[in-house]
Amino acid sequence: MLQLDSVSINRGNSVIFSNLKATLNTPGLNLIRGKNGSGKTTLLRTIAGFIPIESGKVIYNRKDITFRKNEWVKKIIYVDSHNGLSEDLTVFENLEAWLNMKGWSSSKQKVTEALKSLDMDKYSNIYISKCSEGLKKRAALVRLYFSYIFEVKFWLLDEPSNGLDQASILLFKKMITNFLQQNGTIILTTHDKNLFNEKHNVINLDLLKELRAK
Amino acid sequence: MLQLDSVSINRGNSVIFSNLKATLNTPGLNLIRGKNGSGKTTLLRTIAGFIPIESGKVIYNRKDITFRKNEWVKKIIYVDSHNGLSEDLTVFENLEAWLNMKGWSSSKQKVTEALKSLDMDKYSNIYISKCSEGLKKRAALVRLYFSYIFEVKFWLLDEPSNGLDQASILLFKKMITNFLQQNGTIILTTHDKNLFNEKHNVINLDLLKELRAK
Amino acid sequence: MLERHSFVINWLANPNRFSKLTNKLQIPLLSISTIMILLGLYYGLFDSPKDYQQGDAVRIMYVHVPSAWLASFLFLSLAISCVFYLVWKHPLADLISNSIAPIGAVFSILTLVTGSLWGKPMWGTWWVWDARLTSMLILFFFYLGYILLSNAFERKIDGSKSASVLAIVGIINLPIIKFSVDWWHTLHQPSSILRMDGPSIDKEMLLPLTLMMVGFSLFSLFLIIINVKTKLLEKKCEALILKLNLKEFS
Amino acid sequence: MTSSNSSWSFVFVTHLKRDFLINFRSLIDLVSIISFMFLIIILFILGVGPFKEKLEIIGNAIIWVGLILSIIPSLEKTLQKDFENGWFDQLATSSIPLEIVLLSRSISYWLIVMIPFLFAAPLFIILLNIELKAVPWLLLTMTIGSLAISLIGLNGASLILGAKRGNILLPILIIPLVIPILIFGVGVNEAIKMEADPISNLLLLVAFTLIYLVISPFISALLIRIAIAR
Amino acid sequence: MTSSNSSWSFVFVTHLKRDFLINFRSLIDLVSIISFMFLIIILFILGVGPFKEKLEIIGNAIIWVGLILSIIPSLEKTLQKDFENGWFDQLATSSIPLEIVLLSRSISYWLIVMIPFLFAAPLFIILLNIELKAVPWLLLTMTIGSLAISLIGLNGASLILGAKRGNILLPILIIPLVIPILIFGVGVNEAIKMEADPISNLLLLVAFTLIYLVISPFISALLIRIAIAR
Ligand code: HEM
Ligand SMILES: Nc1ncnc2c1ncn2[C@@H]1O[C@H](COP(=O)(O)OP(=O)(O)OP(=O)(O)O)[C@@H](O)[C@H]1O
Ligand SMILES: Nc1ncnc2c1ncn2[C@@H]1O[C@H](COP(=O)(O)OP(=O)(O)OP(=O)(O)O)[C@@H](O)[C@H]1O
Ligand SMILES: [Mg+2]
Ligand SMILES: [Mg+2]
Repeated sequence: MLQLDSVSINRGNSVIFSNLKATLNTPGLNLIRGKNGSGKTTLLRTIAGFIPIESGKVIYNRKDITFRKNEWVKKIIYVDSHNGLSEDLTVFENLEAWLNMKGWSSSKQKVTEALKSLDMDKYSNIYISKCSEGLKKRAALVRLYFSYIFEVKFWLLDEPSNGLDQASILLFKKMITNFLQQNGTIILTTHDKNLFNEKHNVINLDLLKELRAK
Repeated sequence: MLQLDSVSINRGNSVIFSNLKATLNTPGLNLIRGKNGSGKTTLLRTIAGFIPIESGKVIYNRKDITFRKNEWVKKIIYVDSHNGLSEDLTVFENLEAWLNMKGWSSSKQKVTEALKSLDMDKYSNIYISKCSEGLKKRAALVRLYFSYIFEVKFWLLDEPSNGLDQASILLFKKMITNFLQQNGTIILTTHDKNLFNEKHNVINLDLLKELRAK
Repeated sequence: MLERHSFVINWLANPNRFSKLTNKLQIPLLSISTIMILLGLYYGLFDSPKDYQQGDAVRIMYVHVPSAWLASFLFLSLAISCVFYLVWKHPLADLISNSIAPIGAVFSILTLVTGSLWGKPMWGTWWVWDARLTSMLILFFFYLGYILLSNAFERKIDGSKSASVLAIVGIINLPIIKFSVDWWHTLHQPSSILRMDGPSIDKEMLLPLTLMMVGFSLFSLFLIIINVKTKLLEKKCEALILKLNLKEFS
Repeated sequence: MTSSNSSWSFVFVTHLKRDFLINFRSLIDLVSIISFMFLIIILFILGVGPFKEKLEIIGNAIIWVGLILSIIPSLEKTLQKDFENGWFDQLATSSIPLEIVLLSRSISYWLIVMIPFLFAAPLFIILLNIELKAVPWLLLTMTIGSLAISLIGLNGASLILGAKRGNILLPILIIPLVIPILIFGVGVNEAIKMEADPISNLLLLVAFTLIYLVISPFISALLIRIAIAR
Repeated sequence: MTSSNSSWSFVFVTHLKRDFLINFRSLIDLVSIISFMFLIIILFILGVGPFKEKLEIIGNAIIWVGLILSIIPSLEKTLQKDFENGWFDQLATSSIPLEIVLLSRSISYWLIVMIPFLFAAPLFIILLNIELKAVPWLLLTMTIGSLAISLIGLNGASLILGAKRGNILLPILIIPLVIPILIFGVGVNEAIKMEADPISNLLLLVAFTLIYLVISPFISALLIRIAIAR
């Protein structure tokens, strides 16, 4: 179980949220909802451990994650709108660099297989600077494939479906179903109400804030 | 009527499309569809006059637009995923700079009114670097408001709904309806099948390519 | 006038016609230039007088001066061909510029190296920061900039356009090279051949020098033609690949 | 309330305003820009060794090189940024000539560097032991020269828009073009120091600057159109 | 087929590989980097005026300043790019210490500049009239010094990540740190020229470099974590 225990976060001079309480399904699919600027991305980055918590804590398996950061980050894959791809490397090279950065190594064959999972294998030798928006996003999401091989437990995804075409969304949803079957936990933000018909847990930041206001 | 007359475009060594023929509704709503990398953005940039045409022509009112570029660009507003906002300016300043760049000037009041149209007035003094993804997109789309004031005839929008929350999408759709009522022409790309229930013309690049192949 | 020019250009710009014409020129160019260079070298190295001041070192001149002259001249040609490319947008002009650039760069290196070799006995140092030497060095960097820039883009056309602009702007360097010796008092020799009042140089030196100059020029013309033809073939291959892509695509 | 005003001067001024807003919002920016040049100069002084005779020899050169190195990189950066964030796409949908916009960009960079420089001049003069009689000449030549440098920097920066590893290429493209400015500029200042006649160098400096002023915006506009077309 | 290998040396090498792929893909890059340093040096020389006596005075300083100005900006640029494209976020989800990654980044920049420099050294030696006996010392000190400069550059570049107008701030932060390296480095070379004893300066240079080698990655990692947290 992953729990947000009275989490408060400031960015710059503004309070993004204070005393946020929520429980996430682990394993399971958790959707973070909320209007623009409500703090979805901020929350995701907080859970990933990028943004320091002002007060409160994030608890996983009864322990505060901030004190076991190294163990925690090993378990997650984070993808947001920035993708983390270098324009001067090809799709393949980017994926390989990312794998190595994670401390993993994999045969070329496996990498190609991963690319296939989002139908990206034919773009494998194309520079990121030449990819269309959707192709970039797919090149970033291909990383998720490796959670089946290495011990990844969490996906933190910030509007992952943005820019994907219909076919890719189907492939992506298949990946999600697979991961859920393997007891993975997915936390993602999306503005698309119709994206998931799986059972999922919704964390609606707007509602939570309203509740607090009352 | 806007017509693509056997338009061919290459980027690098790859043919994006050759001999593309299509007719767009003017006025009217035109959706460009196609899978990732099929050339939607490329087509939009071609119509905007950014990308030179390899062969063929784009015809508006019986005249080739490439030869009357200055007149043509005055009539359009183009917004894509890059937004064209400077991180070091506030939302308001960005909008004002854009207006002036177009050769237009407007009172502060009118600008605020424009910001209101997408519920952005409360963010007016926030630096773009501090805006969330959806807020940036909205700051870029606010420009469309000015087509009611100055003589803009065309909107070229590349996946404009990406990152917008539900409320903003409604506001944005209202803008679209208004513009259509004023005899505007909208050409936009989107992967969201359910976005529009207005009457619209679909240009499906995948289908067109398949047809050609047969 | 302009029309006639563009007519000539259009006539030449047809790749097939270009190939035919150059096929005929190729062999004569190579043989004549080789003979002239060999003759020039013979006269220059064995059958011309020592300089009364410089001794045998003067013989470097027979390589140095033609190289210097060609390095400048080729840059001028490069820039002109770039103008044609930008204005008439003909791809052949671009191929020609691309072919000229490396040859010009080599000649400018040759000038620098022979000049340095000459400088050591004459001035006691390999290099001085004199105006002519420096502007020659800068010319080399213009060549280098052209070559690097034209290859710096994913798409060749983009590189060609940017690089053409650079080459045209770079022309301002040429008068500086030419007149630097007259404008500033430098160590370097002032012009003695291309002067208003005729050459002021020993006749026996003039003969091998002329032979070398003409020989070098014809030889570089030969190289340029070969280069352009190779690039034309490369382009044909690319077009084929593009066609294949197109098939795969549909 | 609202009006459509596409006179060139209007556009020119509004672009100037945008550049100033982005780069010059507070006093801190002013201080930073001065410090930049300042520190390049200090780096040299320390490298050469702080002896009066040495400084006398290199003083003028150091100021000039510092000026070049503080204008060009920042100019490059803004152009690159505006290219990446899509601002140039927006510019391409304006019916106002891109040339005007670019002229305004180089002018704003010129001012952004020159205004702090004029403030800082007394400091430089003391640090580098420059004689009082040379000061007006120094200010004059630097003012003219920096305009030329901005214009050349603009060309260079637009040459590499969208190029692979363009930043490494940039100096190779720009420095050959800047050299005449450097030589004539330093020429004037050295002439003053030697009590010789600076006029011929000054005229050449002005001539070069005027030439660049006329051609540079056209060249950059051409290059940016090419970059957008990619 | 697949394996999980998080030894530090593995990570170190793979990051080196990425940096080299990004910056050093072809011979063209090598040529560009050599020319870069080369042209900065030419700029100085022409500014100072091409007289042998002058060159003798400033030769060493010019090479050093050229080295500094060719390492720091490019290092800054890659860090900025990787910050903007989200690569550092990805790094933060790795269990490998960021310190190792950053050490590898500065080492790769050191190599990327030093390899071309060693190729170009004969040219510099001719152009600047450096005596033969001084050459090994020059190469030695520059090799050591450039490592220190890369490390300092790394600190500076991470300091300004995400800062508004950080590019203007950068020199103010970096140059004070670079100055000791410059002074000791030039110190060694000048000592050789004067036939004095270079050892004390050399030791200080080495000592400073070692200190930076130890602390710089920690400082940068800290700064990058702060930048990510924004
Ligand atoms: C690296 C060093 C040198 C460079 C870059 C260089 C460059 C040049 C250039 C560009 C020209 C052609 C001028 C024109 O087109 O009119 C030239 C011509 C010439 N150079 Fe050099 N030079 C160098 C060293 C020397 C040395 C050491 C000498 C002899 C002392 C020398 C003697 C000459 C002579 C005699 C000419 C022919 C001038 C004429 O008759 O027009 N050069 N050099
Ligand atoms: N600068 C470029 N140089 C060369 N090829 C490019 C360039 N930009 C895009 N491409 C290629 O052109 C094709 C069309 O790209 P485009 O961006 O138009 O696709 P798109 O339909 O908008 O895709 P998406 O749905 O992902 O946005 C793609 O295959 C892409 O790889
Ligand atoms: N770097 C920053 N400094 C200060 N405030 C910031 C910063 N980044 C974002 N904010 C503010 O924090 C709030 C939450 O931003 P966040 O990006 O988390 O929103 P979001 O819910 O992801 O929105 P969207 O749906 O638009 O992506 C916003 O009001 C935004 O203006
Ligand atoms: Mg968000
Ligand atoms: Mg697209």
